[in-house]
Amino acid sequence: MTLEQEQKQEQEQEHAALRESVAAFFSTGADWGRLTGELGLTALAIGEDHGGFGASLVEVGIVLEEAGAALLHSPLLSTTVAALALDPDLPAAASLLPALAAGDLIGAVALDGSCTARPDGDGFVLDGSFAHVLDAESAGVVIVSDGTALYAVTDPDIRPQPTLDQTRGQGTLVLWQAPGRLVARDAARAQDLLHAALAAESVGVARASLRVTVEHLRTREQFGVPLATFQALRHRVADLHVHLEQAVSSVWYALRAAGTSEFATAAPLAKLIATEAAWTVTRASIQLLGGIGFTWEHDAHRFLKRATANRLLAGDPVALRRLLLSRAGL
Amino acid sequence: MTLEQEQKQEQEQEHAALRESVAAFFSTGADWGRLTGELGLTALAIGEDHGGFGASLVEVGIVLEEAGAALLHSPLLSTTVAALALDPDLPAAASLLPALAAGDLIGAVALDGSCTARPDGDGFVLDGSFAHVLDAESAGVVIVSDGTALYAVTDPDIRPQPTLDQTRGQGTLVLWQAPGRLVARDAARAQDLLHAALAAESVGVARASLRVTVEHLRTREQFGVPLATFQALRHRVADLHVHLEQAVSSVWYALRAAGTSEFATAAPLAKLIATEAAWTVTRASIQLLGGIGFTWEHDAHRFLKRATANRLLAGDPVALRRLLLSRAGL
Amino acid sequence: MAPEVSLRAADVRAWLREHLTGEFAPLVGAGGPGREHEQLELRAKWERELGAAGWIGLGWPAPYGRGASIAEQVVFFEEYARAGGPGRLSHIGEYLLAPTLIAHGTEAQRRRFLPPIARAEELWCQGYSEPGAGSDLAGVRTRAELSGDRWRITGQKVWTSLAHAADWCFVLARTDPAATRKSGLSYLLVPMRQPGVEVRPIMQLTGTSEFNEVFFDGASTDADLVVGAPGDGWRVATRTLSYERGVATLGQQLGFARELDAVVAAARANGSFDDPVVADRIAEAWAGLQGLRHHALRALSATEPDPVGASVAKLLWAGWHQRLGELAMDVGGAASTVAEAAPYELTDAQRLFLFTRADTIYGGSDEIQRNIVADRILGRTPRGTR
Amino acid sequence: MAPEVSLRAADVRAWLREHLTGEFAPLVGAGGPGREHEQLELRAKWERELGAAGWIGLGWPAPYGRGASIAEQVVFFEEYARAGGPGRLSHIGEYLLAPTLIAHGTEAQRRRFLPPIARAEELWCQGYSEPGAGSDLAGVRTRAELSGDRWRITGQKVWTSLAHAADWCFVLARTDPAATRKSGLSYLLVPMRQPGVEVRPIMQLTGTSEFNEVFFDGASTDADLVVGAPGDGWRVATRTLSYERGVATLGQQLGFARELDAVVAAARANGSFDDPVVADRIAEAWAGLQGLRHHALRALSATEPDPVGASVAKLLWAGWHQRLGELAMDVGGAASTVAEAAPYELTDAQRLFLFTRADTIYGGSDEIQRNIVADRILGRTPRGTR
Repeated sequence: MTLEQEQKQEQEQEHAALRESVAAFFSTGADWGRLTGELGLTALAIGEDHGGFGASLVEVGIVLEEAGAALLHSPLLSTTVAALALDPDLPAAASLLPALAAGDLIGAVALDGSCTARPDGDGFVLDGSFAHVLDAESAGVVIVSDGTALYAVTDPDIRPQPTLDQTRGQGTLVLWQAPGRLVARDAARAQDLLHAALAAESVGVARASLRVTVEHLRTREQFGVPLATFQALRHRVADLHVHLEQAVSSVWYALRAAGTSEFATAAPLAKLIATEAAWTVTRASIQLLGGIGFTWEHDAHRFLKRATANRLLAGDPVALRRLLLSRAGL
Repeated sequence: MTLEQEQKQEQEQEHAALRESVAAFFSTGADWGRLTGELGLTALAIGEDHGGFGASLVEVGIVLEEAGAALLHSPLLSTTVAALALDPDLPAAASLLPALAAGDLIGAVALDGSCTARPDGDGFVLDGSFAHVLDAESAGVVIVSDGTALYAVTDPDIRPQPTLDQTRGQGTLVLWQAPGRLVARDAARAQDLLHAALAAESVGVARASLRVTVEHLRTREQFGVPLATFQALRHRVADLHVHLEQAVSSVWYALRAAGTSEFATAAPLAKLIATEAAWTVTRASIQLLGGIGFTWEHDAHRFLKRATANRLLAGDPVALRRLLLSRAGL
Repeated sequence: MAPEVSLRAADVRAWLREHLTGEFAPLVGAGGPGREHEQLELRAKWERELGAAGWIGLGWPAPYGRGASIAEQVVFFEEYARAGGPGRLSHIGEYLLAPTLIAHGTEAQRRRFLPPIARAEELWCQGYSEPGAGSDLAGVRTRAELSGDRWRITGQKVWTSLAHAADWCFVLARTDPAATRKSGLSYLLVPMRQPGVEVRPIMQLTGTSEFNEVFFDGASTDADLVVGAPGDGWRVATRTLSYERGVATLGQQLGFARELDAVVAAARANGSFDDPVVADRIAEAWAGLQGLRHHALRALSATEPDPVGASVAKLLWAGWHQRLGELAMDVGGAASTVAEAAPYELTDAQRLFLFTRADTIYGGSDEIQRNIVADRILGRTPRGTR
Repeated sequence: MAPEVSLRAADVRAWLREHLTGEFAPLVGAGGPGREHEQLELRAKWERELGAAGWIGLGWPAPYGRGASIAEQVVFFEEYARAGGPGRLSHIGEYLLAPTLIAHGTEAQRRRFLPPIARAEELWCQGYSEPGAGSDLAGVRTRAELSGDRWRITGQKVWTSLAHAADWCFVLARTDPAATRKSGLSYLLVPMRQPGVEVRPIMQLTGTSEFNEVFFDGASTDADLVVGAPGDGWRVATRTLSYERGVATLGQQLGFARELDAVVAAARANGSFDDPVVADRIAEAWAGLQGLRHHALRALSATEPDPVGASVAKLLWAGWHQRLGELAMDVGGAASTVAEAAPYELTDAQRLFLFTRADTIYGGSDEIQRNIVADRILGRTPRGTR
């Protein structure tokens, strides 16, 4: 084994350990305080200078994937994306990072809408509105885009919205002469990060949904034999596995492309592929589970609803394909 | 049984007999002379006043469906559509009908292109060009559309084109001060008829392709049992059967809607549904046949190629859906 | 009973216009996917209104029904749907049990049960599916024993719509424990309002409950309330499944058309209709619905029924309807992720999307329908080797 | 042998630019889907040019190959594809037989066969599929008997690409007629140029012949040219199938990219690209191809191979490629129904469309790949009950 291979294997083992410990934590229903304080999940990708661990997007992706698999009801994705979108070289951004890393401040990102930013003294005055701000209800800071740069708005005026996916809240944000501080000069990166995060999470959703489906097929009998022996169902499951594997690969690539120019195509591509996989798997899951998958008690519909939300939010498949076409220069 | 039911049953028996005799004839490889002279296929839908049998489009549909199933290499579809598009109240049209009915004159229709018609004495002078004129090579008369009315052009200047589907020829038609006679005032009807005819034929293609596929699955063994026992293949065949049945129904309806205002939507709808069914069945057929379906000797590819041609000619699925959207007033 | 109204479209329309008012006005457009559980009491009254006017059992032969032709029944259903008539409560008795009794029942059974169905005085539910058996009817484990002149029934059914509203249930139960699978089942008519019958609503993914579990714990019914011979229940029940739908299909399709209209309206309202990719999918849905209609009309006009026609039709409409639900969500885009109101009131699009997940499962899943079709085309295979 | 060229991209590119000229210039872009049969002689010479420079067997361990890392092999394949290098003739020996010999062969076999593969002096073909057995390797009926120190082989193989160009064939044959199915098969190395071997080209739906039937009628080979133990052929052969593709995948994908570019260019040329419905499908194809690339890179970087990775990859690329062929036809629209020239010369789009029908059949059909994946995820089932 070469040195390169050894290092790679070591890293894979570390990732597996991270995945396992995070999944175990999520399964206990640990609250925000423990997720951030004890496990330091929001600190993961924040630099060590700012109270974080300085891990890469790869580790963040593992955590978000497991959060998706657990249908975690917490503002982890939004806070993580908010923190990653900040440019630590800007003082206003740097000042937010320690609280985000510690989990004392919950962040959200507002990209679906528009606003104008007018300089005002040290900061800016923002006017506009945004819809579908994820985890907005609990956010102490919202990172908003005026199409060019990103601004931090603290104590935002949020109107919570009831959602189809009850495992994740949403809100609308109205900015009326709201004070904001410049926290990044590249607004597009926030969307790329959100795409990558939703993609990673969707892989988790797809994987967990497929897992319970497979478990059902292996144990439940019909016509006197396990459902898992019916070739039509076997082939369907094989196709779902292929979808999932493709999604895993596209997310794998996107997470590793962070920081390169390819991220601008790899992230929306991963979002497209992973949310389509989750959508396909979770719909098929309800079919394969039969009646039980239609009940409120079974998790199948919660996976479906999260997959549906992740697919339609932050750019639906048609919009993403259009974006890719333009970014690919076709 | 009511009188209505008895009449219906009697008609169904007549249709079955027509279908059977036509199919038997086609299987003998009978030539044009016998198809028209002996069987009178081109006379079927021409009025009795003009040397025809005065049957309805329903009977024509049965013949065209069997022609599709047999991948008949003859200008039957084109001659039939040309004859049906003519308005027998117009003298120039009436004068063509007896020869078309007798099979002495082969007809074609040119709708994919454009031309202008300028009155000139009793007739018109036409300038323009058309592509993808089916069976053009042998046509003695081509019915062309200027977007408003139809004109008959005799001794047309045809350039034959090599085709992917070798069982049906095509040509381009160039009109340069070509003399034409007015044969119908409603150009749109010609396209509706062509759609209905291609739809009926495509049902035949799909049915015959599915038949050979089913036969293969029932006889060919793999892993020691007939392929027809593998549930994944069984379900695929079931889905193909459902496609086919839907196509049969849409053609059934369109043929009976001829002469009503619904024909303008029913015909393109049937063309859309039936060609999609044929496309789906014939592609699946090659997969289900395995290696043998990839060979030149097997008919599978001829079905696929005819299905492909019928799908792309005279309006592809996207164009048909657009047409339907506008005709449905949506 | 009121004098019968003619089956001409204008007369049917006039009757509906006259009656679907006043206290029944709130029923216009009620019921439908994901709303089977709403306004039950008023809808039951509405059924009795329909029954009194002779609209139930139109196609049954005399003396129980009017022996209306298919074309006449189509007129009624199309007008009913056009008038926004509410989802029907009596359809399980009218379209599933009644044809079964007409084909397999005794004269006494017909006399006893058909008139109250026609008057909507007795509502029915279907007791086929069981937990652990799903679409595999032959896997039924509910048992019935003849004890004196009564059957005693013990077991559990699921997926039973309208069980809480029903007076009677036709139950598939194992009456010969020694016989295996298909043989040894009997088709019993069991009163719902008795001790030993418990109905528990199943909370569904929509957050509402159309379907129920039904528990039989020593419930009983008369010895002669078995349809067909004891042990012949599997054959009787599978025939019942093939009665499902039929002419009512056309009425169902007008409901589909209203749903599609709503999707088109939403696409126009939010501008997505101007996106050719969305317009293409809307056109596809529109074309698919026309196709369903043409298919139903052809099936109804056939002189000899297609033995797998019911399965083909089910696969077609269930798939179409499910895709419509998905399209409704996509047309809404990100807005489709927001519910109508807290705590969990869904929008029409969301309800359509979620509820149509069941279309390909209940009433014989897509997989079961494909098995049936394939058996016909490719020959049967032993169940065990699937 | 010429001194080895470094595996840095610039050096590989320079070598290719220098050598893919002159007599080899006509090979730029040759081969590919539906063109496997073209310019065989010149392509064989080109393979020897590659072999002489050490480009064949890059990843084999020393002393047979250069032991290049995956990243280095990727460099070579990407540059090769970018330079428009022609479809390879030696890949069956290099990517299927060689890894098999390295894993299961004897040292003598490796010494005998690997060097001529690396120099492209001996080309190989694969003798697995049979008429009536298709993707079911265990159904092989070709028989081999040991007679003295020679195996005598009798039977028929189909779907054999490049058989007419090959010097050797690895043949799966039944050596124990008493044993059933998977046991009793052996993996034999058989010379093609001998009496008793007949190659008949199969005319395909494209009107051309890439694939062949191969008839063995008493052909023979040395007793020691069996890979693995006699009777162990099924295991050796199924392992070989999993070697298929691998790093060469990335080169294949650059070929796909060229095909997609041609589709985009055609859509621009005829204006269909301006139709958002077409643009959406083109974007989907583009996204799918990126997805394939990311998948291949992830698979190559894995330290532990995914046991069903080859099946997953096959399903992904075959489906994508087939859809590309369909898209190419749709982009052309009605014009796609017209051939390039009489009597039956097809356009690139038509050839792509027709030839990619085989992608989901050969090298283990989609159905077989799904069986393999499902076995892993859901547990194996006895073959007979499928």
